[in-house]
Amino acid sequence: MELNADRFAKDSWLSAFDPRVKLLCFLSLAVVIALLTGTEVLLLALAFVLSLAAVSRVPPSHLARGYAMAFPFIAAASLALLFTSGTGNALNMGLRVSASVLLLLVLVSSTPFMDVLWALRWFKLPSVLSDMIMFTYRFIFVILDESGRMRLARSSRGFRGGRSLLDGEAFKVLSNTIGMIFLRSYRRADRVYLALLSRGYDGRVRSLGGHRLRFRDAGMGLAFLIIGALALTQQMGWYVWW
Amino acid sequence: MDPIVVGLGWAIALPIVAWAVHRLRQNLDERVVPFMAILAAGIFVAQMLNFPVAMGTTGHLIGATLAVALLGLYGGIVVMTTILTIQCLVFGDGGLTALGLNLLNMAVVAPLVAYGLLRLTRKGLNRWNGLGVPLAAWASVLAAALSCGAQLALSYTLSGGSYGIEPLLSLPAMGIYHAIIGIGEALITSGVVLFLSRVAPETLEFGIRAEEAKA
Amino acid sequence: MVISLRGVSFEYPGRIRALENVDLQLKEGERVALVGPNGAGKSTLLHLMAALDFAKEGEVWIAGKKVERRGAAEARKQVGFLFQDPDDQVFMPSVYEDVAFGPLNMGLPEEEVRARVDRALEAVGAAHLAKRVPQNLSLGEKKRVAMAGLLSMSPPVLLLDEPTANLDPQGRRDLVNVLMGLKQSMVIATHDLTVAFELADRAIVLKGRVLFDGTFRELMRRPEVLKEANLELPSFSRLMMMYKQHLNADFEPPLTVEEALEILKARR
Amino acid sequence: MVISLRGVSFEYPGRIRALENVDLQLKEGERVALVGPNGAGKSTLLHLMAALDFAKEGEVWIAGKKVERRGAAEARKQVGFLFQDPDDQVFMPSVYEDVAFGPLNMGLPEEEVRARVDRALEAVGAAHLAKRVPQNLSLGEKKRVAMAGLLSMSPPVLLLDEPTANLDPQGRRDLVNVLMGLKQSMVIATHDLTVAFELADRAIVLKGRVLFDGTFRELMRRPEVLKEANLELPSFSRLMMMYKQHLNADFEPPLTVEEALEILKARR
Ligand SMILES: Nc1ncnc2c1ncn2[C@@H]1O[C@H](COP(=O)(O)OP(=O)(O)OP(=O)(O)O)[C@@H](O)[C@H]1O
Ligand SMILES: Nc1ncnc2c1ncn2[C@@H]1O[C@H](COP(=O)(O)OP(=O)(O)OP(=O)(O)O)[C@@H](O)[C@H]1O
Ligand SMILES: [Mg+2]
Ligand SMILES: [Mg+2]
Repeated sequence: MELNADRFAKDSWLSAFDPRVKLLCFLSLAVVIALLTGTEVLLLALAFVLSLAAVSRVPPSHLARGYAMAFPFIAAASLALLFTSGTGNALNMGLRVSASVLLLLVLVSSTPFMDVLWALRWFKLPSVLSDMIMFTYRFIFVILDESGRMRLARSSRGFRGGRSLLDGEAFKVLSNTIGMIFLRSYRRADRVYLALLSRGYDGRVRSLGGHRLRFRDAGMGLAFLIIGALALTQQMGWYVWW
Repeated sequence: MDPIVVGLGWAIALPIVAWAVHRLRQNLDERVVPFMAILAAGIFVAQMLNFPVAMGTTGHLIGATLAVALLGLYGGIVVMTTILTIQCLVFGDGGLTALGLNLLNMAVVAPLVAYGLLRLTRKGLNRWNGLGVPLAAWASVLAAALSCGAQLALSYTLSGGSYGIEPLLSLPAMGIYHAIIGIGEALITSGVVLFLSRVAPETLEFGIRAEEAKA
Repeated sequence: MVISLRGVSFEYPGRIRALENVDLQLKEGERVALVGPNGAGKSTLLHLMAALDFAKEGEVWIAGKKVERRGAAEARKQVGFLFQDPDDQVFMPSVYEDVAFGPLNMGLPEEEVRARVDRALEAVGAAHLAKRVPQNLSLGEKKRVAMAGLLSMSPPVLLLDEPTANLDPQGRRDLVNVLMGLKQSMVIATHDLTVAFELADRAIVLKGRVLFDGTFRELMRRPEVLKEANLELPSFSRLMMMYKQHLNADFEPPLTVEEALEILKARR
Repeated sequence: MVISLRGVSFEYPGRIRALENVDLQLKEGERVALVGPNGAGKSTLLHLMAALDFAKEGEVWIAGKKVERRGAAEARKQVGFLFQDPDDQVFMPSVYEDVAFGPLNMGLPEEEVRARVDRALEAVGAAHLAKRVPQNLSLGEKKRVAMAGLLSMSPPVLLLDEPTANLDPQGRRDLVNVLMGLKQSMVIATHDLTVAFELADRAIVLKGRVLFDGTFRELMRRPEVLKEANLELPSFSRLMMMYKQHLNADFEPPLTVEEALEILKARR
């Protein structure tokens, strides 16, 4: 299972922007997109998102993989509408969800996770939550690691699982496995956390070369503002001649 | 989902999450932080794995009951909030608009129902064990699903069909499907709790301690 | 030939090239020490030899069969693997069950399994830990348990990644004695040359590619290889070499303490 | 007194008694080796000394203040801790950021941080790894990075749990040299007596309780302690003792190779 969201973040053209501005821009646009109902504006929004994806230099295949993971939900939502309220609504639903999913994908794959966290902290997200997010994110890798190692260790000692889940023996193995992965990971997590405390961690992660607002951040803000305003005014019907 | 429903979701979920965060912060033992985080990470990973339930259907763990059983109500809410936020940040899962409602269903409704049932069934039974855990797990899944179904229905009615799903379809569909999936949740949750009570009983104490601190 | 590698190269994601064109044969009953600096690719190589990972270039043969991703389970039955980090290895809820895991998977009768587990725990000095939860052990204790989990299976080939790291000196000595008593082929990746000298007949020096493959005595005559591979003679050997320089005498670096003693005695 | 323990006992859940009535003082600038068998409680003791865990019985004082669960952050600032398993220690997404983590938490200006990180990575021979993801390194590489993360902070006390395990011989020598050059007090838990001899002035032998506390030279005269603690002389020392027996001569076991060489030279 691949979960390395930071893989392309450092090389992305978008990573040079201040994460606070980026987060604000992207999230506001996501809200705007959620409000749109016209096919044309949705297409406009989607086009903007796609061009963002293009300039971000995140490999399209990576975005495509993320999109494919979300696709069942998108399809399900649209299909449900197809049968209950017609093609137009279904198409709009598909466009809307696609645009917002892609938008978030571009955001997260072009921003190092630590930067997102830093921005969230700057926006005064309670430290319990930002801590939890950081550690949980890190520990997800611990768990994937531990379960991968466990699988290797098991198979190197001749274990071959893979029977159906509903017989008692297999259920025992499964809950045993989950429990063991959990316990191993907890032991590890505990030590990882202690190691951080001993290096002076106090609930705040500082980073080298902190971010400063620059001209280009203003540029990004402006671009998003224009697109957002355009879409919203169109949605409200202020210029129907579109 | 209709924007009004989405807004409503945020409006209900946020204060409750904020309240849980506030209460949790009042008595936070530093040993609990890694435990909460690893639990959140564990549930996150478990949510990515599908398990076969019956008749060809698959489901995945929600984990709210597991979190509440191990950490108490506030911890449970915070853990579920964390999971949903990361899903949103890492996968762009469902996007930001879905986050408000997801929070409501899985980080508020499910933990509250689980907590209520765990408290109700605990008397006379062996602390968090016994029947309470599977029952709470099953019910919390059902409750979250019904809450989601209700939102779909409400969206449909409010928007006149541009969002959501017709009530006659959404409620029973969500209800029946998740009544089945809930069985998987119940089995896995009890399995994990039993396992931990055997090999690492001290981890079960975080929730009990949180309980006592509140009382 | 129990295991043989032909032109094997290996790359980790992110273009990190860990192995470059490695050729290597392990003969029946042979004991080989795999040495080299940190990051030389020793663990990677052992993973390939255990069919736990797969080379994109080159071929790995185990017990006369070419290793493929599918059917790796068959190949894995031939080799026992000791992970460098024992945390990777122990996973059952009790030490006893953990050591019994392998033999049970081999389908042995219960009595036999119990006998093997007892013997293995005894051999690594961990009999008193049988009832403990493996995750709660000290690192050295975990290492012993992990080793017991291998010994209880006694597979035809043993691949040991740093078996003596984190063991106390007595534990190290006991382990060396246990391993010396085994007839299996084994490859031991280690930074502890004293252990390598005692255990192995043959040294392979790795640093991405194979720098040297031969006996330790030959290796001792190749200071440039030792230097390139960050190796250093064990302390008694170093002492003898310094003494030799002082004496202006001529003898080969001794490989064991006993050998060194003989040289000293002869000097008198 | 930088750190002092009075009558400390420690029990893990499940009634596992790891430490029994330990008394211990660490003086300013002192280098102490903590040795003992697997499961002796070395790691546990170091955890207590770093205010990472708390004794239920007895008192721990760090820098003149009694350690309590609350306010532990203050005490932790005084000590740098190297975990036995480097996987526990590396955290940030790149090696450079990981090594910078501590100095940044100390609130140092960026320039100073960068200088320290570069120096620390250089010192452990990991400068070439700066851009790598720490979780993807080999075990020995991780160990080096973890050590760099400590050195970059240069806290008044260093507590090192098996700093040389899994390092290659050259890395071990470099590390010893780096540590010898530091003025801080340090406690080094290790199974490698050669390293302990070179680094430490004082030996503490632990096995649940303190079996011995004194100089290595005294320890050498106490074979019963060595035996009980699963210890073994380094190979050059062992060689010299065998030689001594052969000669029927009388000299003390040498503590360094150089000392041994002097003895040999004098014999001539
Ligand atoms: N999961 C991984 N992803 C990327 N690179 C890796 C990974 N594991 C190891 N490497 C790299 O591959 C090379 C070989 O690593 P390996 O673990 O085989 O070395 P080693 O010889 O076992 O070292 P050590 O003596 O420190 O155990 C190193 O450069 C290491 O950084
Ligand atoms: N988390 C834990 N839960 C229960 N018991 C533990 C735990 N960690 C350690 N122990 C036990 O406490 C004792 C001391 O362990 P510790 O890790 O301090 O030993 P150590 O001297 O560091 O050993 P090693 O040389 O193997 O690293 C051992 O008996 C060990 O099994
Ligand atoms: Mg290795
Ligand atoms: Mg230890």
